[in-house]
Amino acid sequence: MNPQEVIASLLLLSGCLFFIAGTIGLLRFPDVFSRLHALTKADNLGLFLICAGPAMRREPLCSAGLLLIVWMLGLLAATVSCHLIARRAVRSGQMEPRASEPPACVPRTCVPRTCASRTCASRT
Amino acid sequence: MNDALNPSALIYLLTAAAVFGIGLHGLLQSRQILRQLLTINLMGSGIFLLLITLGGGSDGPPDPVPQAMVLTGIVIAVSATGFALALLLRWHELSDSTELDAVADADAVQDAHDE
Amino acid sequence: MRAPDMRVPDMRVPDMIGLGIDAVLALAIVWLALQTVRSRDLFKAMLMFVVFGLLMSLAWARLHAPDLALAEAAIGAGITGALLLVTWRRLQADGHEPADSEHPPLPLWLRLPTAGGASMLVASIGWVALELPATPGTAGELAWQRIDDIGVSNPVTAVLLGFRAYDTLLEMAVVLAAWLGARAVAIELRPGALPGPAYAEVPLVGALLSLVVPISILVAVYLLQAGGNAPGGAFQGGAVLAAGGVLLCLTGRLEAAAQTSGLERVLLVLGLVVFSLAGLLVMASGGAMLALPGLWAIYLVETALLLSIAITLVLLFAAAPGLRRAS
Amino acid sequence: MMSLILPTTALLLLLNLAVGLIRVSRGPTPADRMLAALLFGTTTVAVLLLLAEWMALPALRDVALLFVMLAAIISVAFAGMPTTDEEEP
Repeated sequence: MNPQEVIASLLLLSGCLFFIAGTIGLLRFPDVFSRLHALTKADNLGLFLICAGPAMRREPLCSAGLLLIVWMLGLLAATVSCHLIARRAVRSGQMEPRASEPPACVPRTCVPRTCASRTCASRT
Repeated sequence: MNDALNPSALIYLLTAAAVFGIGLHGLLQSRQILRQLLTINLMGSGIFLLLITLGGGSDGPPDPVPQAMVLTGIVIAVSATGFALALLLRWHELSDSTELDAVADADAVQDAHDE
Repeated sequence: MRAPDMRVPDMRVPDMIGLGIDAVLALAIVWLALQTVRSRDLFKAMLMFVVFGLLMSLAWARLHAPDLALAEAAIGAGITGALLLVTWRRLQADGHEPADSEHPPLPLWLRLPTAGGASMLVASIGWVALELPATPGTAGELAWQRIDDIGVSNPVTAVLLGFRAYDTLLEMAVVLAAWLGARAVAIELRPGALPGPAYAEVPLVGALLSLVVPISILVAVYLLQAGGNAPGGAFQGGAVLAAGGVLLCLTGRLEAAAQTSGLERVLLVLGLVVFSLAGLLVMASGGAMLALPGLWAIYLVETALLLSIAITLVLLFAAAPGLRRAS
Repeated sequence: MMSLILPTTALLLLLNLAVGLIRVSRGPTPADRMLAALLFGTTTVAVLLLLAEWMALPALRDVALLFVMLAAIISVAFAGMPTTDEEEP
């Protein structure tokens, strides 16, 4: 067991931790936008750590380069997907305009409307 | 081959059987064309899984012949799905329906031609 | 390609964890298949099917079939999902909500036996196949023995283009026939962009396209080149290239045209023509038909196949006779 | 040690993914299902990278590359869908 392996293992396990955090956010957060927020950030950090783990102990540089490309493309895909999903959700009226909200508010009151309020109410 | 059956091959064998069964079950009970296409694709995936599991169930190098067959199968499945979806769009244009219901829809197509 | 097992002293525990991975994967796959069939919401069913494709690709990886994982990744994650969602979008654009039918579902006493019987049928076939005595000299073993004759070290490519080239040729013909059929029925569809929002004003989409489309071309060429001695090849490369084209169609950069252009015609038949010509020329010079005479011939045929598969899949996706640049 | 850590992490990620299936199943809006599918894309890529290392199949890294490259396609297809499932804006 050399120090490289220890570092790689730590990176992998902490990456796993971020993925789990993302999933908890996905399950527990109240609406689309906060779920997107939790998921895209935590998962991409997790992906970075999981890419970095094997890259640590890899001799040839090109393999580490491939891992880097995978991570960067993952960032791009997550950014664009998050933007498009949020955009469509806003268009479909899942978020109230925020003009009436006070600027400095606790998150619980200024988060976008959840399904309990307008979105589902008007469907019925 | 039977003595070399490892547990993970058994797992995937059962998965293949279950996926095929679920697909067949869904095909029999759904009337909507889009959903029928999904179930047919599920059945195809079950068959692919079965082929590969049987080819690679023993120890040693994986058998390339089923892999090549499944590779062509995957490409053909997506082409057939694309063709079927084009048919579905046409059917929808003619009959204004996304289901296959023999008598009523034949009338609808007849009406569309008469116009 | 030869499955190298981990030969480490603590082999038992990783193997058991591997078994756990297989079990979780298998359960998730079966659950997704069930959800695809059972969910009332059709959009949910389609999404479940897309996720099913993702997990199938992991299953191929676990079964030591990276060639299949590549194809499933390009087709399952890219093309099939987009195809399904876009068809749904077209149906909705025609003012039809493709909801589930009003017909009552079949009664339970009819459904359970069909499902159970179907599973038992397949399971028994599998068991019988497993109980068969291993006969020496299966096609796969012969392929492994004679792989040096072909000149490529990836056995799947060797089978596709060396030992079973007829299959590959006919497969190309089937894909072309699927497009011809789609063209015949879709000929009266309106040409033009897909129904839906214009992406011109979305800032990130341009950046996405300017990176992903060139990379998809690069990766397609890489997979073609790697196909000789590592997983990859014409099918996987063609699927990746097609996925890039599908992305261009989805974002409105390419739209359906009413006519097939000359270039498209050439590309569509290129695979069939080059493959058949190569096979016939070999026969004329005394060899067996379709026995390609070397590595260069395999790469030539594969390049033609890649281009044909890519253009055919994109045209199938667009359900159109041809494509043109958006004005 | 790595031969133990790699499959363990892969197993944890797969379990994580299985838990995430609940969100695809629950919804409630199509956007929720879609973003859960997004999670699966990223997690699958991570699992593939781990499997590539553990099973010594470097080709699986190419599969991971394909996944991240094409992950956006399904989102783009989804974003173009009309929003009649929910309410009018």
